[in-house]
Amino acid sequence: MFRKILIANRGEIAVRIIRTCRKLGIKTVAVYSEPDIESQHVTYADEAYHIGPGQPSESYLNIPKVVKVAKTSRVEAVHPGYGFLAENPEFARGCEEAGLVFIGPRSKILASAANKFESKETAQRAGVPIIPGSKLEIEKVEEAEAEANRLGFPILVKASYGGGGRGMRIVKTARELRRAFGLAASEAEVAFGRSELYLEKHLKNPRHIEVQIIVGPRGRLVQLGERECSLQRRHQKILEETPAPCLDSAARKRLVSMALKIAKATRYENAGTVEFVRSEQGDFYYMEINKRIQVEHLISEMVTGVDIVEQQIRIAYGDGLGLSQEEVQFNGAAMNCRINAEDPSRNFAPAPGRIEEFVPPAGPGIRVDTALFNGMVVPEYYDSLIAKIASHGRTRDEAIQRLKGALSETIIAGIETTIPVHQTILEDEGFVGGDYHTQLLDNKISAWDFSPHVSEEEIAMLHLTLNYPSSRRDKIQLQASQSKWRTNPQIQPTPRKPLFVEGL
Amino acid sequence: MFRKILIANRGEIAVRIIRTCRKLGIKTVAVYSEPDIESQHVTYADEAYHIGPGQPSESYLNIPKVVKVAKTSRVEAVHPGYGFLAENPEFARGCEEAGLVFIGPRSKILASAANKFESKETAQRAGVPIIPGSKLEIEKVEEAEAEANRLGFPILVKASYGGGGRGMRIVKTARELRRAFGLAASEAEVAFGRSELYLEKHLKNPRHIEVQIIVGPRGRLVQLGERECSLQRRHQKILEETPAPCLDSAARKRLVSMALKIAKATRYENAGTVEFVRSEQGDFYYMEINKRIQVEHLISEMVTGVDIVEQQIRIAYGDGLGLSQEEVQFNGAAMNCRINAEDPSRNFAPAPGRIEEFVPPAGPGIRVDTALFNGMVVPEYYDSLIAKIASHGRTRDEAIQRLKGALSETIIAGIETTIPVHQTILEDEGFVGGDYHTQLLDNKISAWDFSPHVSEEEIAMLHLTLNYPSSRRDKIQLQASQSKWRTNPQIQPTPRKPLFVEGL
Amino acid sequence: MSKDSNQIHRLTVSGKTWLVTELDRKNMVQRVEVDDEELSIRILKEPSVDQPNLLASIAGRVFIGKLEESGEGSGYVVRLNGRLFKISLEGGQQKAQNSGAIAAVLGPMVITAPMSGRIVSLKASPELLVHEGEPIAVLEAMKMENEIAAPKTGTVREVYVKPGALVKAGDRLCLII
Amino acid sequence: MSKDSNQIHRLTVSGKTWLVTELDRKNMVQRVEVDDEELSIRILKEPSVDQPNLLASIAGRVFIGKLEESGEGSGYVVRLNGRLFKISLEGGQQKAQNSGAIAAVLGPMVITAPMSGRIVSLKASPELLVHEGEPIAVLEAMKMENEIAAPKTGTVREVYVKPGALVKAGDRLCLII
Repeated sequence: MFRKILIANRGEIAVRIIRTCRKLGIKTVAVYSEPDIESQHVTYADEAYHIGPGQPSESYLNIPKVVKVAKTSRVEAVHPGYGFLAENPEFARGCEEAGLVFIGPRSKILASAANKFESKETAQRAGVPIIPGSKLEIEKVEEAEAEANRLGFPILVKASYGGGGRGMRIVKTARELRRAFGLAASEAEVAFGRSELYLEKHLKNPRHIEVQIIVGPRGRLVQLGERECSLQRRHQKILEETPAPCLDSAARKRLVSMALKIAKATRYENAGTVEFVRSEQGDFYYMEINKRIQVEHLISEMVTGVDIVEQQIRIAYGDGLGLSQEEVQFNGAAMNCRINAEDPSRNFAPAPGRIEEFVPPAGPGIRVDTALFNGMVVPEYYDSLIAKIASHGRTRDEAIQRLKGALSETIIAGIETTIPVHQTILEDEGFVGGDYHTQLLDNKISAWDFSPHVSEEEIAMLHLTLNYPSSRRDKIQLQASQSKWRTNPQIQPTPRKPLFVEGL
Repeated sequence: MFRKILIANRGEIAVRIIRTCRKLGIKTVAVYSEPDIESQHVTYADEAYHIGPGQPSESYLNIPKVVKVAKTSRVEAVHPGYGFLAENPEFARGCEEAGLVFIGPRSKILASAANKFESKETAQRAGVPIIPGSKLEIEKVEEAEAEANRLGFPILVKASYGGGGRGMRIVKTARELRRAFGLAASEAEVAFGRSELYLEKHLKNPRHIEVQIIVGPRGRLVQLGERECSLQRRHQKILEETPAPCLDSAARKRLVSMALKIAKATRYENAGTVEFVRSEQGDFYYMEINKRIQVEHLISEMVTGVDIVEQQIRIAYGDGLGLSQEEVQFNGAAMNCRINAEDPSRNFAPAPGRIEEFVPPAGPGIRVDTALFNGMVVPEYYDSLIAKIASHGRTRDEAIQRLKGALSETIIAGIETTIPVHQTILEDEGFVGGDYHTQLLDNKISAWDFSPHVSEEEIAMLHLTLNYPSSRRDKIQLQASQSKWRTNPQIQPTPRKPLFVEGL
Repeated sequence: MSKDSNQIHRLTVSGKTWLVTELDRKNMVQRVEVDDEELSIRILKEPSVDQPNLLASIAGRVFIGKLEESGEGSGYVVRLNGRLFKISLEGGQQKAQNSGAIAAVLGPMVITAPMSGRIVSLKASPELLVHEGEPIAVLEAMKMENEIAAPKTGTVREVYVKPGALVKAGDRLCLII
Repeated sequence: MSKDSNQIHRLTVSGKTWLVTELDRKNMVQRVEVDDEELSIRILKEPSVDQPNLLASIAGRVFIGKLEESGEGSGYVVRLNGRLFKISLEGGQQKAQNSGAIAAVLGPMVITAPMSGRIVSLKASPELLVHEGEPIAVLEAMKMENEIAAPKTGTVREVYVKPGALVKAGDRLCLII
């Protein structure tokens, strides 16, 4: 096994990878940007090196710097985590050229699927349906109009070069197309440097379902079931669960066989996720393959007991696939809440800042993946995901009830988080019924009240605590001293839209 | 389902029971002694009531008080947890007479098995072997000598009325018997008010293995496999695991069928544990049945996914057994460390005190059951168990490696704990090889060094932190202020022996 | 405590204001009215210098309250069962609204960055007329773009940052008169 | 820092004493000798009033150190990567041993309870001769019985507690002269 690996990431996923390395007896090297110097991934690693200032482009995205640290610290392999350089073919090539094992698919596989059309054509050749769409890069609006009429409205306008929701627009009628096309093209130009667009048939109330696969040498392959990721806010996943509550065993079989076809047709390597859209009619369409460990991988781990990060490392080392499909048992249901440092009562404004108190939940069926600790500062430079709180139960209902208990136990004081959103979701009839789609949250969220609920009892106690005679003396003393509590700035930002909607 | 139940316990087990109640939508009522007023079980419960001072006899063991709180708070049932009143037939009867459901076996079943001879005779009639022993209560040493000669040395002298290790003595030769008998009799008299003793054949290097059973109405029954609890220090369990590493499937089948025979012969009800001793030759002998939830129940939950506390509550409510044996799947291996507030470097002296910092471990396969939080005070009145840190893996080796990682992550500052003991055990060849018995720890522990390991690097950093120029100024300021750090008292106590060796 | 009896307190927590009136206190039971609901608080342990926690129960539920530190102005932070609450006394919310209104009348106002981040785009330019609520800048933080809206109608007099600039919370962005 | 250079410090942690000598410091690299091992500490961030943490790395491993509070006498508490260490400077262990020895010579000594608990049995009685290390009382705490041994050889002069009594840490048990 590897003696030492570098983890080219930060936060909860870096800590999570270190945990598997400790289990396997592998030494770890962390890298950190200036604001991350006191992070948990730095002190949990055996070694840690500074790679630049807070801006990701100058640190966690700085390929030469990361490769240099890997070489000087004499690691044998590099784990990229998710986001940052995880699916960057140049980084994978940089590692390969420096004699380092990149823990993930080889650079040429990352590069080949960077062009999403090639990937879709491969899927079609393999007999896996894709969403009807324009196959070419469209530069002129007239061309778009012809293609749109062929496909039929509503359609989705998407950027040819670039991912996620950036430049994406739903167009319901022919009348709207010209304006939407222009806006999307200029947005794509700004975001990705290329203005080409393409069109896709827009499905009403689709579901986003993905299949976790692990591919060993010579195409040997296991699948760890599907994950239902339809609970999204503005195309960003909020809560994931497995198994998907809408699938019967026939549909599941069909879905999984499509995922395996894609894996084989693309000659995929290592752990990956095959993403599908499911229409209201129950048809699956292949979307893309995610070539990395994903944020929500933990729910598949919880129902199968398979450590996906361990499998990634073993395959990269050349140990081959450590398990057969027959050995994979699926037990119960698991569900994950992404806890973000965002203020849901102020339109999900970013909420970086100091963690005054962190009490994680615990008990039967609960798993927490995080790098939070008391007194740490959540920096403003990075993704707002600060913790994953997940539950496992013998049934979906048990997982839901456990998750509700866990969220009610959790204390994250000092910054605002999306815990109230998850608490609302877990009480929502549509969600509890299992019958939901990617629009559920965006349809409902504006009607939900996320200002933290305070009961009359709590108000009475707050009042009494403030005004208790013996407290008063302290109060006066305290007023004289400097406070670490800043009042909220008068001018509050309004989040416009996510920058990178990577669907991590 | 019950609307509201009272939990007649404290600490981690009270919190753990509240978690299951929350899952089931049952309101909870906690009780607390004076030093426990700020405990987690008090604030996690929906209601909490004071039941007396710190001494257990005046609070958690005060039957009239607990029953009164249950009645005035209008609960429908009472969960006793483990220890305290858990197996007290008078308490169960008190609940029954007050119209409350006692969550556990009915009082008459608790009472009938209070006499361990009756229980052993029942076992023999059911065809389950027991350790050869004297059947009667022995009052005279001459009688003991006759019985001892019949059984053959070495023998074990035990108190007829009383549990665990109190009054227990191993006698290797006839010469030692007279003295040992006298000492044991007076110890038993002091501890239990009855001086009668009995003798048992002493097995060399035995293992302690138990089977978790759940019995529903009309004797419907499931078993959740065995737990290996041989890792003991002075007859107190330290670390438990499942499955038992020494058993092949034939032996496991034999063991389980014996446990089921005992359950049927004693007409047992609700969740319970059938305890066996396994000789070096691989023979099982029935010991006793524990009529409560046990400390180590969590490892059976981890491998089966069954919430044992939920099953206890459902059966008590009359819902019946919620699962069949066919539905119980056994997945992988799980292992639990009992973290005690004891100082292993000072002969396991009790270490109550204030928790200055608590950071629990987390990540794949880790479960923590505790009521610890930052700033709490561990009182001196109760059992020293403050946390259970358990791991689950696809294999025993994975569970061990994960547990090692979890212990290295855990921070409990302010008091001493047994974490260093567990870290030593997990590196011990005998334990890792799976070939151990109840004497392993007592044989080895005196040779182990539990003074916390401090590396040269840490010393260098401690020195530099203390002497850094800009720190020095703070140091002077700090010296002037009152300190919350008491230096250790000059006179250190030496723990003599555990008071109640209940084998919880 | 007696001096405050029957006086109405205005507590603002999470943007909502409650009216709290202390009624009578007998032995260790304090009655309190919150909006129109009457509650009995049983004091279990009074705070002291050594033990600053106030322990009390309402309908059986036990609460542990502690005054943590006072914030700026009329703000306080209270820890209740581990959770931190920021509290304004005497109708803090209203006051904030008033001060905004006053600023709109009084004139010059420096707009500062509400959080650290990068200026993605800047609509404010000297002599531009802006209306209250109109976006004047977009700040990127945590991979999200956040619009900064004009808090008042007026004319941009000075702009202190350029697009692409990194700013810290509190840095000046522009001046509106 | 320079004034301490080449001076030997004695650090006692968890009952073990180390000899620490500061060697030279170049730029941000401080060389230190711990017993006979030489270590290079790279300072990553110096402590300040606002940011009291000292950040440094040894052979790549990053440490975060913070002087928490001073204890009594020569004791300090340092937090290192979240863990708390109690440290005595200048050979604290030896000092403790000495003070024990001195007490044995000097005479009267009040024995106090090392922790709260219940006196299960009491061997000390007035005028009883006790030898160092001999048990004088058994204290029950956390369901365990703990022997309290005589710290010196002498005669019990007074006994302040009775069997069955509840005592707090620091309560007087008896006087040995």
